[in-house]
Amino acid sequence: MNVTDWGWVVLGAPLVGTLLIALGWRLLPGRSAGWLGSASIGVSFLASVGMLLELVDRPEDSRALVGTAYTYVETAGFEADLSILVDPLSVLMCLVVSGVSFLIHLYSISYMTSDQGFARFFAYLNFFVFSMLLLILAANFVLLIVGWAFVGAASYLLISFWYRRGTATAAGIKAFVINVIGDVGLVIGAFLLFEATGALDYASIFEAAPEVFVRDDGQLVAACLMILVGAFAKSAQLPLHTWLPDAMEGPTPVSALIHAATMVTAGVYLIARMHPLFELAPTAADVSAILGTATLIFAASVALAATDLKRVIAYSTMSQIGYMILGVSVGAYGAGLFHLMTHAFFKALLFMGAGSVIAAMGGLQSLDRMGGFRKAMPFTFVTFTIGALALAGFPLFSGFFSKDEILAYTIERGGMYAILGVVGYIAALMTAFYAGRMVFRVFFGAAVPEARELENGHMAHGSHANPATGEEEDTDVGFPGPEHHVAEREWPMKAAMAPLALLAVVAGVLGIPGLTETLEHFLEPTFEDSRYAEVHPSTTAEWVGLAVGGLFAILGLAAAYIYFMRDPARRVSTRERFAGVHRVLINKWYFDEIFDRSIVRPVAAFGRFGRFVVESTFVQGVLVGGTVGIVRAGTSLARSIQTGELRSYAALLLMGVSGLILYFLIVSS
Amino acid sequence: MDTSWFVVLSAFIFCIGAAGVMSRRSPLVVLLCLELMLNAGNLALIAFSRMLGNGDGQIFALIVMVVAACEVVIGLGIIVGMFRRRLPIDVDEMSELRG
Amino acid sequence: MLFEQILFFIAGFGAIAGALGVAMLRNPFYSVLALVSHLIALAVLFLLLQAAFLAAAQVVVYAGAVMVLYVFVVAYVGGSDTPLRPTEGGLVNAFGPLVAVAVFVELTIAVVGSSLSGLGGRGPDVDASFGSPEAIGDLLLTKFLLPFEAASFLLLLAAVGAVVLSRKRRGLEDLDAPEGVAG
Amino acid sequence: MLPIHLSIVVFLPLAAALIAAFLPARVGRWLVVAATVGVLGFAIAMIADYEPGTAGLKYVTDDNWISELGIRYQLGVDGLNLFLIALTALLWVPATIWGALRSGAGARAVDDRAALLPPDRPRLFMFHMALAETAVLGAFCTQDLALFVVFFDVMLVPFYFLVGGWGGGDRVRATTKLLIYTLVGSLLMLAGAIALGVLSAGGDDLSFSFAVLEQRTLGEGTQQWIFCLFAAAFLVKAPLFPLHGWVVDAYRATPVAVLVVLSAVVSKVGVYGFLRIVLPILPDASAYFQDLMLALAVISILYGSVLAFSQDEPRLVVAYSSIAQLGFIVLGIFSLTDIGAQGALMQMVSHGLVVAPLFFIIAALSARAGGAATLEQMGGMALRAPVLAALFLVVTLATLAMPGSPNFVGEILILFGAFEDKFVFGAVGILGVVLAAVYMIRVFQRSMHNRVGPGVQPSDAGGLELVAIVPVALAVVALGVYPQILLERTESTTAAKVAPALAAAGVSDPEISVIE
Repeated sequence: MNVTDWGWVVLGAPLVGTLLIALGWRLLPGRSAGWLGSASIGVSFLASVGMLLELVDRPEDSRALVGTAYTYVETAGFEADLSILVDPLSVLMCLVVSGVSFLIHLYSISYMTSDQGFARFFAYLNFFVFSMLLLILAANFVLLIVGWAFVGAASYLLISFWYRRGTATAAGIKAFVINVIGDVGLVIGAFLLFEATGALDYASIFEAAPEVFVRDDGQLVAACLMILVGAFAKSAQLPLHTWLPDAMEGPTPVSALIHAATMVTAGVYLIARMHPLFELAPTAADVSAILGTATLIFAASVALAATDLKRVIAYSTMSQIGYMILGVSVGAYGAGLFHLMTHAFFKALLFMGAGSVIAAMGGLQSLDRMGGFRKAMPFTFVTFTIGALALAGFPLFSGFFSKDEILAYTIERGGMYAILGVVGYIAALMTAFYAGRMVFRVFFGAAVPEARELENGHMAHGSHANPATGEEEDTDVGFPGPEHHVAEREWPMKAAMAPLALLAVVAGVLGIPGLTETLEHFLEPTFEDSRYAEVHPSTTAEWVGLAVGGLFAILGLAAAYIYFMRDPARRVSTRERFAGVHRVLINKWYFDEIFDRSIVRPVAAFGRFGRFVVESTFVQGVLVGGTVGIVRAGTSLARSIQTGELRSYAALLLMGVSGLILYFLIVSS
Repeated sequence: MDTSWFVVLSAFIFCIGAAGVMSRRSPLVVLLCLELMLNAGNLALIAFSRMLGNGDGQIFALIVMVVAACEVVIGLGIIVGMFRRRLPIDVDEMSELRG
Repeated sequence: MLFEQILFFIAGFGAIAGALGVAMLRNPFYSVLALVSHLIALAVLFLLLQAAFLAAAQVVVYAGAVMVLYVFVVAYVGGSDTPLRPTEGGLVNAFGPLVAVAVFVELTIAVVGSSLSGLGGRGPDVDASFGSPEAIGDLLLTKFLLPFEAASFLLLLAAVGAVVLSRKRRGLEDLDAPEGVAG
Repeated sequence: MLPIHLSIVVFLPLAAALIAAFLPARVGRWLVVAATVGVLGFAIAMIADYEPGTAGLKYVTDDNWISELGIRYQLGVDGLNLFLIALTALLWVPATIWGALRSGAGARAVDDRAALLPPDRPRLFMFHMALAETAVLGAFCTQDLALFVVFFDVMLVPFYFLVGGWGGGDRVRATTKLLIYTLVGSLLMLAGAIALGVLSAGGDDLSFSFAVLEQRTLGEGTQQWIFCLFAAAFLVKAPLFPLHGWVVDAYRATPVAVLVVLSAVVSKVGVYGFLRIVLPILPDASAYFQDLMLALAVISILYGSVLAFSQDEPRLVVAYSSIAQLGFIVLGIFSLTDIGAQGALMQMVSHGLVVAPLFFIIAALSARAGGAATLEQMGGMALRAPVLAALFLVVTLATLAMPGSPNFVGEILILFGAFEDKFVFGAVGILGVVLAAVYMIRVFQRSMHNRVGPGVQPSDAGGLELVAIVPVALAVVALGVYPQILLERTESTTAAKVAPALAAAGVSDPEISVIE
């Protein structure tokens, strides 16, 4: 089979899965919807592998292939085919997305077992994977935007999956709207490129860009900034990040899949895909790098204070994506995508572990209530710890190689970038600290009642209440409530977590500086035209960077150990000493409040103004009232003539006759 | 006699009829006045017919007579109906169609 | 010639007098009689205009048959005296006759001031058969067949209409009730 | 080319309704439905028969009608009206079926208990529906301005009776406003049409044929005031801010079956008039008023969106969203570019396709919420009505122009057209896309998700609802997957219609350097 044929299989399998589950949900007994969904993603993964094998068979200079199904739109100069682009970058993304998705599907079969919306969940999940793969494989902007928006819609559906829960639906709307803002950014960006180059497919645009744009061309910078709006909305970077923490209202597998491993990295993919443009518009790339850095330090700081376990991981995701954005913005494409991959492994793993813990807690997510799960859930403990170490960048774990390579590369660029790199190291210290905080607070310390119950083999607890608001809820739609006995007891769950744990440990071998660097070589065909291809830190510099990063990781973990294990009292005193800082962090730097005051409320006020002032006084009063009034005045004049008196009708008639004759007399004389 | 004499006479009768329609309250008399107006028209038609030496105008007049007869029949029928229903026989009282 | 003029003036005055009588007599019964005399005077004028058939029809059908209908209705309804000038209806009372006069003046000006040469003469000489029953009959059954049929249909409709209007209705006894009156 | 006689297509529903008037109501109503299905068959045949990429009229009927005034009975199909005819044909089928079974007094927003009863005076109802279809088809098919005016005004008659006779709520107020607004608009257009025919003739023979009028030229000042007359009529029909005063009451009172075609099809007649009449015949005035029209369009987009955002009744949300959507269409038309006009045409069809099922679904929701009209009284229906929820979701996403839907193709073409020359208008208009996401998702979420409303008795979509909604929803999906089916057929015609105005605007077609 051809490379692009495999590509269509990659894309088609999840779509078929979606349709089968969506249309046949009544006929699918028990958990078969889950197995069907998993199988379709499995097929997609195998096809990705097939694609990879076919691709590496080809010579290096012909590893970008376009396959076209049919013409989607072609009118008045606007041309877009339904076509996919297969090159090392998209193959890597397909492998990561379909592979991780397959494991998460497997995990969900256990996790969602007792949920009423089991089949619905897998239909959404398959649709999501289809959309994500469409986004990755798209060969032109139109298809990219389609995939981009489908991903947003799927994310909306999955976030508000437990749709009787007010907080979940509110979070869904927030995510959807911010995603639409991103779509709009992409549309404008695509137009700006279309106007200059007359094309919408990547190949033509990249080919034409150096000819029609000068370096840092105003229009190109604008286009790139608009693309960044799309990328940042999807990747939850400042200032479009507020939806991600709220999105944790969704079921935990959703958080693992969408908000850790796949969707949120789409922005990174997009910037990498658009690298010829960003390299032509270094201003936009710098904006991106700075905002990425700002996000990574901001999110890390919030993660220090947040008490909701899933939100800590969510902020950590934002922070890690900040690293990736920084990487691909400064030209460290290989490193950025390497980190994307390793992050997908360990972050999905962390979410799965968190899901296990939360299920054990009966839906409660607060770190303050947790503790001592080490004995109750040994498997989760081990895998979660591996994930946390990888996140912290502990030496020889996967995150160690990928993150520190980005930072080494950034510092190598020098100047302003060196400052960004330093900020990145500071955030790495924070990362290690909050990673340690999670592990120590959840698994160590005194065992909470839930943990003790679990040790005794008892698995049902909790109440039907929304953990966020404490509101009582109906269970029609099925929350992970008391009947949700999943705590790492079923094999699909373990089967999903074990490979990820393994990968979180060993994935680093794909990019050991000076030794393997497999991934970077694989991606070379995509990025060989990069003007930063020559900028590469020496192996020694990279190892120095790694050493610094490893040191920071160990320092951070040690600090966490001191704070949470050795001397818990210091925690309280520190918090009190920096009460102001703590409040800012707990309130997420007040971004939600700022947006609420500056955008949401003015729009709502404008709506009320429109409805109660413009509509009632101007439109209904002046325009409608005026028109109706004129017509009514006219009719009442006509009515006043209609006296109903025969004789006056006759008189009027005769007057008319008289007038007519008079007219003719005057005319004829 | 010149045709104009007949035409002027016809106009005069027509105007008497019109004045009657406008000033009388009894529907019977209003109908009679309408007859006057129709006949004035007839006179003019026949005068012009003679003036042109063409019989068509006389046919017109004949048709007008038919119409007049019909009008009389219906008008009188209505008056009889009103009388039967004890409605006042007065056109000023019949203003149901007021807008 | 002179005879013709004398006859015109006599008949003309008769017609005007009859018309005024119709419009101005208080008793409807007298009005009907005035109309009869008016119609007969008109018939004479028709004769002057060589419309023999129409003159005959006018006398026989109109002044005879139709007027009998009027007389019956007046007798039936009870032709009580009505005031000549209505007591109410302000503007119409004031303007009605005025407008009528105005129309007459206008028409007269139109006729007298007209430059149409035909009005000044009495028209071409026509043979004796002009306006005779044969001529009318010929026209009716050839050139004006369709209007003729239409007129007959109209008469039929009027006859049916008159029957419908004046027949006794069911529920007539309810008419004493107030809503019956209103309806 | 198939031997299709357009007069048959146009008058088929009316003929069926006249025959049905003499049949028992039960038989007659299905005869009318059959006629609408027949029209749909013709429409599909015409699409299949249409050679992509060609321009010019097909299936032309051209006879003298009033020769003294140069008025001809002239019908024809080209790329511009082909899909609008198909849209009309497609939507009238579910509307008549729904109307045949459910309309009547029952379609009232307030007392929906009676919604399951057949309409009172069914024959009359079906007659008006059929007359309305004939009038709309006629307005789309006609190639003569005078005939267009006739059909445009005839359209008003059945809707007046349908809203007044079978409407709910404050239907007197609604019909009064509807009548006065559209009648005033029609009268202005009549004046404009007469002026156009007479003034453009000069010394030549009077003619109202579009083809002839396009050839004749008018002075710029004359064009401008005639433009205003036509624009007033079309903007009222559409409706656009600030001429939308009749919309709120009308949308509230109209029976669902009627509302579907009123909103989905009839509103398109107005904007179709811009493309068919105003742009080609009054090019200079179109260029002159371009900025004004664009401003109105953008204001409509923003104003409609913001108001849709603050409404409690789903019907009104859709009403205001229609104003915004039609703003987009006008934006596309008056961008005076090929691409914008193509987008506008695409958007006309796709807006019609999504708004119809939307109203059916809202009626279904309202019926399940015990006849409630406001969002507060709904909620949480998705669990017991998964099919309905899924259909609603598809339609909602299409309405907010989710990429992959036909609406997205329409909007992106419109926006590209607007950006090309009038970037500011396009950039402001695009905010409407974001707001659309907010208000549509809000309606979906409030009705289907969240807590179960107090009076809600959820049940899944029934047979009639599926019959009415599913085919149209499938058409939406099909057009989203393969929009080219429309675009390739309309392209040459729209280009020809826009060309005069484009030339008048003095913008040479922006040279797009195509890189091979």
